[in-house]
Amino acid sequence: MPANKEVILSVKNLKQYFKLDRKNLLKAVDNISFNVYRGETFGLVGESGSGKSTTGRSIIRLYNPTAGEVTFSGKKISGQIDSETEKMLRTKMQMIFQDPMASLNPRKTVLDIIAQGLDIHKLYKTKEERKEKVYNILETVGLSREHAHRYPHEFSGGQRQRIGIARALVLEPDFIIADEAISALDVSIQAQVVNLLKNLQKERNLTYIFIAHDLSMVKYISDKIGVMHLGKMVELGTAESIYSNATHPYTKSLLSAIPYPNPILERTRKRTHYDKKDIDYEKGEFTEIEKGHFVLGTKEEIKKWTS
Amino acid sequence: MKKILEVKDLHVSFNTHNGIVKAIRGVSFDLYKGETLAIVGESGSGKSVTTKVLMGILAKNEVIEKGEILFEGKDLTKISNKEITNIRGKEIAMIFQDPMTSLNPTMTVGYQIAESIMEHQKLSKSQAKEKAIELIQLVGINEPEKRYKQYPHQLSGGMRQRIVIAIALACNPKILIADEPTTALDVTIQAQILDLIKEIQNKIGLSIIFITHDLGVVANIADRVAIMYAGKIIEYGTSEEIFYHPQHPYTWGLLASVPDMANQQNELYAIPGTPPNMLYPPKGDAFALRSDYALKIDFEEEPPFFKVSDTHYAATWLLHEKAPKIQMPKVLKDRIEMMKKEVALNAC
Amino acid sequence: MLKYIRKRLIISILTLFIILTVLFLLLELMPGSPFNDEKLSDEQRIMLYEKYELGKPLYIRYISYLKNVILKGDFGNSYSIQKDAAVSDLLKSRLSISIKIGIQSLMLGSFIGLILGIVAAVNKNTKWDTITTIFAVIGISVPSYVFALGLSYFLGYKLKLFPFTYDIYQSFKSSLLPTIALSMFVIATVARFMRTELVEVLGSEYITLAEAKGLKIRKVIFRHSVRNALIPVITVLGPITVSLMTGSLVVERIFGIPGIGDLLVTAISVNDFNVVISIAFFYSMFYILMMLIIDILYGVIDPRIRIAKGAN
Amino acid sequence: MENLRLSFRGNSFERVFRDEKTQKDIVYEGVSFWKDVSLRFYQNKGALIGFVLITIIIALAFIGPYMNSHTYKSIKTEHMNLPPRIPVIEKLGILDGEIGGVNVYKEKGLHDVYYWFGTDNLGRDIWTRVWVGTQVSLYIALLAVIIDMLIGMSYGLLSGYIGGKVDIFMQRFIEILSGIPNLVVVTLFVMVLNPGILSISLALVITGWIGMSRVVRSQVLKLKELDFILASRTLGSSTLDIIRKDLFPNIFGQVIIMSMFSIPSSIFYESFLAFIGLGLQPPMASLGVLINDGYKSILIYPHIIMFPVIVLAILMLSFNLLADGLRDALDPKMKEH
Amino acid sequence: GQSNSTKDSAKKYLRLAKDVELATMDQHIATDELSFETISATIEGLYTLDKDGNIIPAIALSEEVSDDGLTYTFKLRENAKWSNGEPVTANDFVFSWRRLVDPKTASEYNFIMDVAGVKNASKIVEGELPKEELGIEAIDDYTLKITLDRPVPYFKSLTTFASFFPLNEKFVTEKGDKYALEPENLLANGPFKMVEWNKGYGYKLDKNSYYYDAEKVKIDGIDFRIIKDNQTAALKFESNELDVAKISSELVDKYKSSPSYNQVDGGFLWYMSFNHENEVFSNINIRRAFTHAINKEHIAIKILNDGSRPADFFIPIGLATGPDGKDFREDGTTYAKYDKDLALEYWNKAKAELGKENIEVEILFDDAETIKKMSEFIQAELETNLPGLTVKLKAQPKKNRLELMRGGNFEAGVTRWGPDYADPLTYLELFLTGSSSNTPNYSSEEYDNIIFDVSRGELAGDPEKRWEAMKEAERIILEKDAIVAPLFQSGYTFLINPKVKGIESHTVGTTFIYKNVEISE
Ligand SMILES: Nc1ncnc2c1ncn2[C@@H]1O[C@H](COP(=O)(O)OP(=O)(O)OP(=O)(O)O)[C@@H](O)[C@H]1O
Ligand SMILES: Nc1ncnc2c1ncn2[C@@H]1O[C@H](COP(=O)(O)OP(=O)(O)OP(=O)(O)O)[C@@H](O)[C@H]1O
Ligand SMILES: [Mg+2]
Ligand SMILES: [Mg+2]
Repeated sequence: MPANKEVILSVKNLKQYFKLDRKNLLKAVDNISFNVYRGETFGLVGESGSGKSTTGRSIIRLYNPTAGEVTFSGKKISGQIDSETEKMLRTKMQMIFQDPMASLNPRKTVLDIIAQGLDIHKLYKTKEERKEKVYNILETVGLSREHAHRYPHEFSGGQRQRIGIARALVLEPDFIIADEAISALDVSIQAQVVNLLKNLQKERNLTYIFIAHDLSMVKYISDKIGVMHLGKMVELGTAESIYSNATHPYTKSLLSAIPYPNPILERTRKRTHYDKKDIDYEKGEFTEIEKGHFVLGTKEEIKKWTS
Repeated sequence: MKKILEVKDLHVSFNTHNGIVKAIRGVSFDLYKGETLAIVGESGSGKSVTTKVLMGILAKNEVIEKGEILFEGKDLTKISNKEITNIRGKEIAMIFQDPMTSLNPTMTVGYQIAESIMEHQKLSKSQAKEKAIELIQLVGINEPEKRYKQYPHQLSGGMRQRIVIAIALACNPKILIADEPTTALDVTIQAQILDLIKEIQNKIGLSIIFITHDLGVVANIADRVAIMYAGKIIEYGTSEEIFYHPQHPYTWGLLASVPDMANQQNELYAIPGTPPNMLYPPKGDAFALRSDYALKIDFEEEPPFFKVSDTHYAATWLLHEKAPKIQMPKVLKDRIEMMKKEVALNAC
Repeated sequence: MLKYIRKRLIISILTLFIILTVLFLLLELMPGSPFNDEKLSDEQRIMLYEKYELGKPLYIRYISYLKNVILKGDFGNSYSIQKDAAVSDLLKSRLSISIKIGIQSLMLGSFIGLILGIVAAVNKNTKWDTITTIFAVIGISVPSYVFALGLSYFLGYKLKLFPFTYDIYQSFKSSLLPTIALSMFVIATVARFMRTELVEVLGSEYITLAEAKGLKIRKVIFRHSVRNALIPVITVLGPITVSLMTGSLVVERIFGIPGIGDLLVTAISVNDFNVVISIAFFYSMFYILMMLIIDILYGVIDPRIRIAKGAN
Repeated sequence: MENLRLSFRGNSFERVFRDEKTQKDIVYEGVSFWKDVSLRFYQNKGALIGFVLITIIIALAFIGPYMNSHTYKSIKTEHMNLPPRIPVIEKLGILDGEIGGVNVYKEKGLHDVYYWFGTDNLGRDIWTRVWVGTQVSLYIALLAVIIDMLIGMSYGLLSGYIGGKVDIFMQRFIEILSGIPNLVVVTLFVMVLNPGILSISLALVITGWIGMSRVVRSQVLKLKELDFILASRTLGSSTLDIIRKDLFPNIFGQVIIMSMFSIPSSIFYESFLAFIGLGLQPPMASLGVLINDGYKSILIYPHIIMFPVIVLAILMLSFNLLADGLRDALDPKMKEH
Repeated sequence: GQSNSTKDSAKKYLRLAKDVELATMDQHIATDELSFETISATIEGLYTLDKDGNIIPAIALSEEVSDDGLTYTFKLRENAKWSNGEPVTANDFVFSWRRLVDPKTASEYNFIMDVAGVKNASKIVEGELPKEELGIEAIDDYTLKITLDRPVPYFKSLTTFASFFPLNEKFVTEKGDKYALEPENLLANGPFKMVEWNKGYGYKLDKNSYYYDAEKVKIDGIDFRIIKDNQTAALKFESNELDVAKISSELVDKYKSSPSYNQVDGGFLWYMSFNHENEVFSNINIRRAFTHAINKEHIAIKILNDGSRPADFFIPIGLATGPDGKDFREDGTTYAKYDKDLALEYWNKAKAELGKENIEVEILFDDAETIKKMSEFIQAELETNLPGLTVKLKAQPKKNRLELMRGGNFEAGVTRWGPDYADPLTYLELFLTGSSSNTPNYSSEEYDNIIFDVSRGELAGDPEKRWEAMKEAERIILEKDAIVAPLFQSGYTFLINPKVKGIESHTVGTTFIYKNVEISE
């Protein structure tokens, strides 16, 4: 963990509601707050549909948040922003999308896909330089130069994912939101990608928000972890504290459900079932139970859970 | 145990603009009654293609070049379209990978289940509906009557996946093929679904072919495991054999890639290089190019299966008597030691 | 749902008003006068303008037209086609004939078009596909009156299978040939769109699942695919339906059908304003109604669209 | 497996280490997008046939009128309604100037006279008129496509992509526009501007693009939520760039197919106008006008209508084949086939 | 009764196809041929025409004319009845004639009452006098007295025209606005009565049993069917679903030698009108060049091919018979003969006068099919025969074409004129200074004087001189001043079932009379 803890991203009371029809409002993300420090990885886990992707997308301004404030590198990036901040945001913050195939324009060559950011922000002087930059980044992510001239559908899932990563990296951002960037890959390719991300983090002091279902991978890569359920952040803490000292019953049930690649052990595993019935998220408060470890709950609840 | 399905030397290829993609290059395996066989492997290694061929679902440009699929004495590669329609769903059922796209968006989920029942069990509409509601309950969805009338988009991902399972179970099939049924789900729901499948298997004595990338899931559900690489099965054995005594360098690489929950590693182990291009499958051992333990012969001759135990076979020259004795990588060795310890710990 | 329809209807009425206003303005711009005969002296024209109150300013005529239409259902009188007859009387029988033949050809055309489209899609890139494509292209590229006359000549005149002109005393039988002639274009369009979309649907996962359930191919196609491929077909059918129901000039002339298409053309050419406005009014109403029906159909066909509807 | 009949060389079981391996992966050659497109295009037989036919028709449209000595408007009342007669081919017993077994040419004492497609009611050479008419129809087709592309597509793109109130407003506008019977608008044009190519063009401009804009809009609505568009936004693409560079190439196939529909309908539209007397000014002709003229005597002199219909049908067929081919060629995914 | 129409094949119906719709059955509202034709089949006036065009008594039995030619007293037949059984009386004429001139009726044909010279007609039309002041009076039920302003030689012939037919006052007033809109709102006193009217589709007339001459009517009725497409009509004729079908020129070749083929003269004269305000056409030599450069023979015979005749004259053949008992045209005078060389001569002269080598003109015409074809021919003809001339064609819907010509917004235009009564005056009055149909905007004192003399001046009562004067008038417009170029006199081509006999046709007034039709077995 880096010594100087500079907050690079701060999310305050973020709300993202979707209007389904006149009566029904879907609270995809409901009042969550957290800070991400420069050079660390913030893992986001939770039930599918709990609002992980929505959080990421709201941060990067793909959605217009219903309420709340997001600051990035000290600048407010939610709501109305000026074009300078916009430009900063678009180069310094990038996203790797959940579905590798869907996030690549099927009618563009890899070269053009990756160079798109460069084109937009005019980050090269000659065509040659453009090409060179793309080739370099391709090699960085473990692809080869000749891949630049292929189309997305000509790649395997893992390779596509790496194209997405290359597209995010070529702008040399400070901050990357990786939304289930690896879940469709087989373990060995997952390992390749994760190693790459880690190395880059080391080299360039990158910051990640890492969204995933695979908790072992999240644990491996993250410094801090946020656990989401039904649009709420129910628990937040360092990776260590979450795994060793899970407090919220949802987190507990989540952890208890991680399958281990150990057949004998697996067969005898007991899982904790989570029942939300007797917990009202609205009443709960985001309480710090130990340094840097927060849980959503009323005082009584937290007492009950920690005992 | 009784063999229920026997796949012999299956070769499948695709005709494409650029040439012939040899997706399956000689896959053989057996499936026994009541067991779960997990197929694991590199993406693009041919897992899905294999299982789809079992179901008789072929793409327009897909050709079975060679091989037999014996099910109850019948060769599924040879029987007529009509016969295969009778086997599909009724005898062999399949759970598809993506629950959102594999349900018809314009039909209520209940009807999609009932339809399958009506098709094979000659029940009336209302009987089928009753049975479908029963199934919805069985897969653990509350308020089945209400859900029956809902459309796929009105259900959560986990529920949809369970509906797909219900469809697969609707006709009490003998074989259930599940192609990455839990990949898109979070672990709690994944666990529920795995439990559900196991429960049903116990009840009706299903045989299951289960495809997944998640080795934890494999450990959870599989009796036996087959590892695929580049259109071939390169190692198979019981779950314990594969997890505790892997033999093929690719299996080693795969197992080693899993992050360790217990220890904080600095770098994950990863297999170097990229999967082979199936238009031009490499000569010899397809994995040799990426293997740290390649032998000269790997580039010339395809390795046969070497027997490790009665149930455990691996196709690598490393098992040849003349081959140098090579140990599995240390990371993996340590990991397996750990696992064994954990088991021991847990036992007491 | 009902609420949605009500809201749409209100918007539709507003749209209709605007259309009507625009029409009034357009017709005002139209040169020439309804009273223009070689024989007419200037005094007589003034007299006729007075008789039909055409001398009044536009807005007064517009308001009184609206008043008459809304309060009395009175669309004014015809100036020249059926002199002094109420336009509503003039339209009544013609509209019903046009609508009847329009619906018939819509049904026939969509039915055959769907079948052809399905055959082509299921047998993609085979000779069946080619044959239906060629058929469709011919359907699109040969004018309907060539079909119409061909049909009336061969099936009607030569083979005597059908009456080859419209006959009010055996209206169904005699409406068959024009129905067929009009349906050609529908067949072709539906077949083309159906094929394209169905090919896509047939390639989707849920079709694979349906097959995996062991459903017979027939069921897979009709129960699972066709409906899902219907959206673009319905989209193109909308405007086609409107033009079918509001009559086709050429087919009406060839088969001697007293329909509305011929009437509109005649009315425009003789500046029979009240008739023009009324037909245009019905046309617009059909059009707007059709759009509404299509939007509702979207929801019926694809439940996902029902939700999206509410979101707006 | 014990009885392997393999003979192993001495060093077969030596290990090979990573640095000794040479990269043996087969490497694709990088091909440019357009080369790729043309490659796929040339592999599509239908598209090629379509392309060749269109080329021939276009060539004939411009050369055809000069291939004999007749002009499209020279009237020879003594040569009225002659059936087609082509030298050499007439010996085969077809296109020999006969109607019902009577050689009309001989009957009229026209021995060395040849009208390849015959003549019309005014004794004008149909061959020449067909090709002059083809020119006009091609112009209308071209115009229709341009209108589709320029107005229809931009309108649909904007309406669909911007969405919200703008979309609602734009859609209402379309509703109003198409709620007004076309004929009223066209008649107005014709009366104010006189019948002719200008009025027809304007009439097309007014409503010709609506269908296209609808299709494009629905495509855009479908595409705009896709991740690659979102990805483009996170990179800071401007709306215009997203529309141009991301949406446009992905709807182009649909656009092509749709514009193939608007070609025949615009050609017919023109001929419909001719039918009710609002078409081109005589003696100018288009295929539609020729078909109309021929229609009046189809029962006696079918040849007058036959040739324009055939040319039109071939033209349409070729356009459709070409469009299908183009759409496939522009889609890199279609490689696998 | 809808049911008895097709089943009842035992009855003899004359089955006709028409290519236009029946606009009205109200004789005072009607302006088109078909309406007049149908009205005339159901109502008879004072007189009617026989098959040769002679005036024969109908409701009138006899007339007495005063010496000054200003008072006509008609004795009416007493056995004439309306189809509701009521007798036809003198009052029916009074009512009807007053209705025609009543400004409230707004009849487009109200001018004809003045043409007929009936006293005060024009003043009533203009609203200056009440309609009761019209010079018509019922002496008793069966005696009718008409007073004229001036002697009108063709007065009797006018009474054969539908505008002058009687109307049953009680019935018409009772029906009010609804009168004549439906068969049940109609009365007939003639050979047929309307029983069915399917708007846009067709209508049916049955024999009128109340007709005084009913026993002479040999058929049970007439079935009019509207079929706008000539080819369809021909096919229907061929399959014996029609007895009479009009065919277009394209189809003539096919039927020329068939026994069903019939040609009939029409009364319309088509001509090219030159706008004298136009710089080019104000030059008389240009007009002459145009007049002689067009081969009308070709137009009529090759292009129209429908019974039309080339017109080297302005007063059509068969319109009017002179005091000598001969047709106006029978002396064979022609004026605007086709003569290429002459045309060229004038052309060159004109070019010299205008000081132009190249001249461009625009010809306006109706978008109707045959006219379009003819215009194309004229264009080619003029451009070939008059070197340096460019002709542009401008097609417009008829109403618009008329509007343009009326407003003088044209250079040259193809137009037509149909007769209202059987006298050359119906044509000649056209070119009076200031007449609203005087599209060339021609103005000649000499001509105006002649026309005044023959219509209401001193020559009105002198048939021979009057006749000569009218011939002179025709010469002035065609030869001396060449104000228009006549093109052709219309004709019709019909297919008529050879079993059908006795369809009478006329160029003036009622075009077809069906009273004497017979259908043989
Ligand atoms: N644009 C949108 N309009 C309406 N609802 C939306 C939209 N985007 C997301 N949602 C809804 O918001 C909720 C949260 O979705 P989100 O994609 O953030 O979940 P997630 O945690 O990323 O799940 P997963 O693990 O399945 O990706 C879901 O119920 C989803 O249906
Ligand atoms: N329709 C097709 N045409 C051409 N090649 C195909 C087709 N379908 C599959 N393939 C190829 O066959 C091979 C095996 O594909 P398959 O889908 O079985 O992989 P998989 O093992 O299921 O991978 P994943 O884990 O990513 O699902 C791949 O190389 C793929 O590119
Ligand atoms: Mg997500
Ligand atoms: Mg797969």
